[in-house]
Amino acid sequence: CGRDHHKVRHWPAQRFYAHAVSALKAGNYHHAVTLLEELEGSYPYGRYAAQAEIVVAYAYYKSGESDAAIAAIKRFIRLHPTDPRVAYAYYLEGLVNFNKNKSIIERTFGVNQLRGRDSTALRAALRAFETVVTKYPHSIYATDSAERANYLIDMLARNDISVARYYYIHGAYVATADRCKRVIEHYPRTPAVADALGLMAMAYQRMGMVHLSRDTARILARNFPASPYVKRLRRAHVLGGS
Amino acid sequence: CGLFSSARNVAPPAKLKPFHARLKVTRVWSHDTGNGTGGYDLVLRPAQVGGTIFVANENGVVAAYKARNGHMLWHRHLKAQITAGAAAGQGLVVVATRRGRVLALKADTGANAWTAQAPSEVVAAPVIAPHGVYVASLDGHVTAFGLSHGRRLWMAAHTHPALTLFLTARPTYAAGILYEGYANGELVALRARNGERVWTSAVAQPRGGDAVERLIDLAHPIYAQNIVYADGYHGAVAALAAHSGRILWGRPLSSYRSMALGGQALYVVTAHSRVMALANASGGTLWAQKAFLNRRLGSPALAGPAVVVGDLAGYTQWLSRRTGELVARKRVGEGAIRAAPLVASVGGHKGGSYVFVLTTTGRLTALTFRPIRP
Amino acid sequence: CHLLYRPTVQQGNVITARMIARLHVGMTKNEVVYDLGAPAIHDPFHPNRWDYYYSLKRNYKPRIAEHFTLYFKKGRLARIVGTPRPTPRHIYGESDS
Amino acid sequence: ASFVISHIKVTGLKRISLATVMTYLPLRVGETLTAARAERAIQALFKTGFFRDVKLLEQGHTLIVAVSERPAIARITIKGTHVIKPKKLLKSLAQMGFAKGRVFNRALLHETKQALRRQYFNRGYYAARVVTTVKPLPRDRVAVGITVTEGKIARIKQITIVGNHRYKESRLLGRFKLGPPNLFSFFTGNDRYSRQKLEADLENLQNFYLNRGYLRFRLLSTVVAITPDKDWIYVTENVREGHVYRISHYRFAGHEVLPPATLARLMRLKPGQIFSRERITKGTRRIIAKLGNRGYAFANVRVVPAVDRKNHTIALTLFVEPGQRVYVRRIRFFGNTVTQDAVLRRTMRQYEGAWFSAKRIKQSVTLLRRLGFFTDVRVTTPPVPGHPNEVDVDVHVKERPTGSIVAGLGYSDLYGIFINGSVTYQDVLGTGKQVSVTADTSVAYKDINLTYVNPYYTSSGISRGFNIYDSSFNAAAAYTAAYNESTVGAGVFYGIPIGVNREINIGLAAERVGITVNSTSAYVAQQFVARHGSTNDIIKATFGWSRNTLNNAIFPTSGTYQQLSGEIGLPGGSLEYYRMSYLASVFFPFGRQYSLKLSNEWSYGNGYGNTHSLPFFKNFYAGGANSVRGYQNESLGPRDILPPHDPIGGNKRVLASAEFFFPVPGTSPHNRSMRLSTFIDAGQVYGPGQPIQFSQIRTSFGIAFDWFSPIAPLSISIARPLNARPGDQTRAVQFTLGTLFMY
Repeated sequence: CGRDHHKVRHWPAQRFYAHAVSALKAGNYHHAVTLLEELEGSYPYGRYAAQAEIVVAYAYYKSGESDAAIAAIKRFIRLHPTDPRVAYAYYLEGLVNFNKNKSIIERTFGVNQLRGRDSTALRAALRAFETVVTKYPHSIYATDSAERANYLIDMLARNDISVARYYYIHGAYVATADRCKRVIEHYPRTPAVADALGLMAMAYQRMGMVHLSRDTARILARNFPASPYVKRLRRAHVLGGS
Repeated sequence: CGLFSSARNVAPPAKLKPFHARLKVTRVWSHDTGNGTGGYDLVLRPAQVGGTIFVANENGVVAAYKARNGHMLWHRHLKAQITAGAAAGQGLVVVATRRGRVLALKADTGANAWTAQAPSEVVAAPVIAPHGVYVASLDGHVTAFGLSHGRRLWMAAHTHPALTLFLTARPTYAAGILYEGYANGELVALRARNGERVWTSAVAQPRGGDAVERLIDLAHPIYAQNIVYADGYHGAVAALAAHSGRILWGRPLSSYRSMALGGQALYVVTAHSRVMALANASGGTLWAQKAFLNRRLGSPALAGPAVVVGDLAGYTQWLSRRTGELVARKRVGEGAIRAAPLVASVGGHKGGSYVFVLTTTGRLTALTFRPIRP
Repeated sequence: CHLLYRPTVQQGNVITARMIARLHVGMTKNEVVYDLGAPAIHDPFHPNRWDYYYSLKRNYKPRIAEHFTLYFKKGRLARIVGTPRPTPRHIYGESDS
Repeated sequence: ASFVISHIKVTGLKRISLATVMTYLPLRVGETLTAARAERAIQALFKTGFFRDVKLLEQGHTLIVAVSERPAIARITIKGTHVIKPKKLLKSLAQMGFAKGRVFNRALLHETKQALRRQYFNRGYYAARVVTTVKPLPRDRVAVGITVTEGKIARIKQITIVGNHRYKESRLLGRFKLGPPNLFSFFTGNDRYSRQKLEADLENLQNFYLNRGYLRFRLLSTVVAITPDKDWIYVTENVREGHVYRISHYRFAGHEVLPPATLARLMRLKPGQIFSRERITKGTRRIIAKLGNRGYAFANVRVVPAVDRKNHTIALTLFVEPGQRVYVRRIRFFGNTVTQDAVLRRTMRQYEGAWFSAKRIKQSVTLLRRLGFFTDVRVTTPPVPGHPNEVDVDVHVKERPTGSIVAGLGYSDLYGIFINGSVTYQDVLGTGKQVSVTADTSVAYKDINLTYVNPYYTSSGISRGFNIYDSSFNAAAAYTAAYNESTVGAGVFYGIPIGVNREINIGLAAERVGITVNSTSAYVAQQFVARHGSTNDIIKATFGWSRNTLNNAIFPTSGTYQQLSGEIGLPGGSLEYYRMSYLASVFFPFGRQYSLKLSNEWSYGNGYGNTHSLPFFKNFYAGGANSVRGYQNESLGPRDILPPHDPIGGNKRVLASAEFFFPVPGTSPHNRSMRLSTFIDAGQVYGPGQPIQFSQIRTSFGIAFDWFSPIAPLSISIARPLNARPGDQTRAVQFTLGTLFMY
């Protein structure tokens, strides 16, 4: 039952902000957060208030508190919908979700182990990056957002392919065909489409749907001649000698 | 702020201060009649018919004593948990139990007369009248039983709120009409013969946001010369015309004890144990006595020139009816006194009236009083 | 080797005799779905070809497979290729012991 | 009067930017302002919650939007709260939009005051009073103060039931959670009144009667009464029992997918039986489960009763509604931030593109729990929008840290103080593979062991593992026969699933065992070295069969585990021997948290060919943490002939145990990390030639505490031997760190 007697600093707004930025640079994120919150508390109206709100989100992100960061971002967007910094807010939201579930190993070595993991955070990141690309195309964050969005789309497609391959190995050919169809329909512009076509053709062949198998194999051969599946399908007499 | 902070719901009781005695109260006799309320928050009251006093205890003990000298006439140990009683009259002594059973005994010998079943738990003493025995149960029902056979004559239901006080108003019988105060702040007049509703009058409205603020139980109404006086917790003190239920006057006051009426004044004990005298014609305050705040005073009674009321430590406090000053104090035991003292003329050579006080430990004491010449 | 346990793999639509009885050329796509349920295979590149396929592979027992194809023209069932056969009742009732 | 807006000006802005107001303001320059549009504009600005007051003024053709912003909250101070922690309170206020730096409005303050009072009432603090103060501060801010006087909690003094004849009040109240204070009230809080708890108890009371034929049982009225000082609560429940009803007859309707005989077998109702809602619900549930296994995910059975009031009977019509046969479109996994998709998917018995089987999904959940990677596994089956006969299967898992790094000083009364380091990682990078490297050095022994297991070496589930170990053992320091042993070995082993819950495993290993003895060493050791020399190379074949239907890897509460394992010293090696043991344990669940485990183990070993008897260092031991608690570790059974007569183990061992597990009082019901148990252990070891005499068996009784701590599993047991004989070494308190014997 002790009082939380934190010392109330009576600083002008600039001093709060300056100290907070230096704390951020020094990597002391928690201290930066307390300073910025106090700035918001004492000067809720000044020039620095809005800036503090977005910087505190960045501080939360750097200190690993992704949920607090997202909450701060959403509040900033609601309060200042037309502020030019909103583009950065969406971009930051994408970054927070992008790195949310990365384990220490992945973070330090950048090992791409995102594959096959819970993708809820990744889908949120994708939505945020796509917002930046569509609503703020000429903001400085647009190019990086587009790049990261494509990376995420490709990775989500490859997830589906690995699941399709799992079901093919276990003889669940309807499941394989469904997953491949999903990739072709949802992620048409990703390289994974080649594997989807190849696997689907083989699944059709295993189910005795020769006509479908041949058509799919032909589409694969025409669009992705270099795909390893083309060779396998030739060997399996699905594709003719041409 | 310690771990077991001594949080209390109510402020501590006021200390007793010295006073200038103007009344001499002496104890005539005193007996332990049983286990009293057995530690539960019940209100058991003594009853009197002629020269006999009847008392009931939670452990099932019912006894009759000679009023003048306290000799025990008869003693019964019923196998039930008595939560309401005792009522005496028409040759019967009636008590009621936790599970709603109504037990009637013969007043002279204590032998069983009849038993009956009320619809729910009964915590208010039954009322015995020429036409029957009337019992108000906790679920808002009033049930009438035949005097001689105990069979049910009629039953009147009434709405009751989700949260109520653990008290039920004892009905009042006058001239063929039963007046009952309910837990939703309404006073109802019922025809004693068939339970037909004569009128309903809202003495007080529940107000406030939640169940506790909306608590508004009415207490035992008092009838005198065609006027019914009612009071309620979080409610008001009001006087209503007995035949129509029209409210003559009303004062916002919170009291869950029954009142005492005498001469031109109505004596009320409020929820915080302030004793007040109101003019029964207008409800204006004659006097207010704040010396006993939070001493959880019981219901008041009139004894000669004084108003007598018991407190949580077994003291009887005697106040002057005219001025409200403390005129006497007599301790009768350890347990609290909740029921109104019973003032009855005992006959015999002295001719004066005795005051019978029952504590929650089951101790019954007879007191007499006479003024001290200045 | 026979000792190895492989979980049972079931795929595709279960077809009952009553469904087959109700099936006839000329039905709209919705009517077919109401009768047989959605097709197991609906190739993205052949919108008007529905394949009803069923297979059950249980430990060390030969795989059971049923397959027939429905072709639609202008939204109506035009051709049925392959003979729709009801799935044996005891099979689809079987569950993994 | 409406007019064309030529210019818009906003006054009174402090914190909110002009741009923000413009985005929310539904008016633009050039539009004509009508009264309706003005009204709508004011509404829109109010909806943002930023403004205390909004006025539209007209000055010539310019529209002036005069707003006054609501003050911001600078500080919230809370005093007098003990029951509800201030931090938690601030959090719940923040969720209501009431926090530092946020916009203050009086209506919200009133709402929070009411919410706070309700929170206290729900916890039984009926006398609680909440007082709020608002102090304006410079720069348009306010400081909010909340002071609470909690008062004492109201407790239940008595519960009364009126109108019950067939069953005694004490029996009915026995089933209530609520009741007057008793010994455990501090823990259980059963004397704290709450409306929800009372409603639950009353529903339970109703079920009690409905399950015993009292179809017309009714709760007439409930009276909750409180004493004026708000200390005590009295509850009175008025009931009417009515008559006992019997089932006259029942029939099925709706188009049956299952033949009537099967439906009747599942329903298990016999005409003339007493009506019991529970038995009817159980019956319908069995039918729904059966349909669920055949793809009818949304099956339902509607029970339509026809009541015959006169002779108190009821006829039932059961409408079987299988609904659509449903197929699984997609299986998705959530919460697996470490474990890979393939590891989860291969454990599932339900496939995509297959029809929905409730049984297979239930089986998959059990198998996932048996992996031991998750503290919780839960499945939801949301229907696919637009496709009536398709569902998705969403599996939500809560991962447990599967790596445990135990390092530093450790203590086991088996071998005294030991310095050890062990890294076990059950789910390496989420691939399901298992790696463990342990190095234990102590006074008595040195043990380095590296084990690697790939549970899915082949896609069909054959597992393969290697281990390499080097351990040396100085028996003298370990209270057993004085000889030194050092073993170096490496082996490979395979696990082949032969059924849903059954698996066989085979393995091959090579071991070099060096024994050095001296005159004081145990006679057995000296005799062995004399006959077989001090170093021996063994080619060891291991085999095993196991059947595991436990419902969870961590603290199972139901299911069985049987294991037959054996080890043979093959003729190629210098020692030819065999060792076999059979272990079986069964868990009987009582409710969700209590369970009784009965287990026994029989082990036998002997030499063959050129080895006369089981090599002494391959003997079985008994006593101590994992066998008969209460006795010194490995102290039971035959002793060496030479002083100091240390225990030397034997080639026959019998163990048995009965253990009742219950949750640690006061912990939350779904706390998976610790539990308590009381047990009776029994066991004995017999030497070669000694018959197994049950009279020799040592037993003990005690209580144990297991804790799956984030560092490593820990278990402490306090036991009292029941029939220790002179010469037995007993030990009351025993504990081990690092290994938790689950089966």
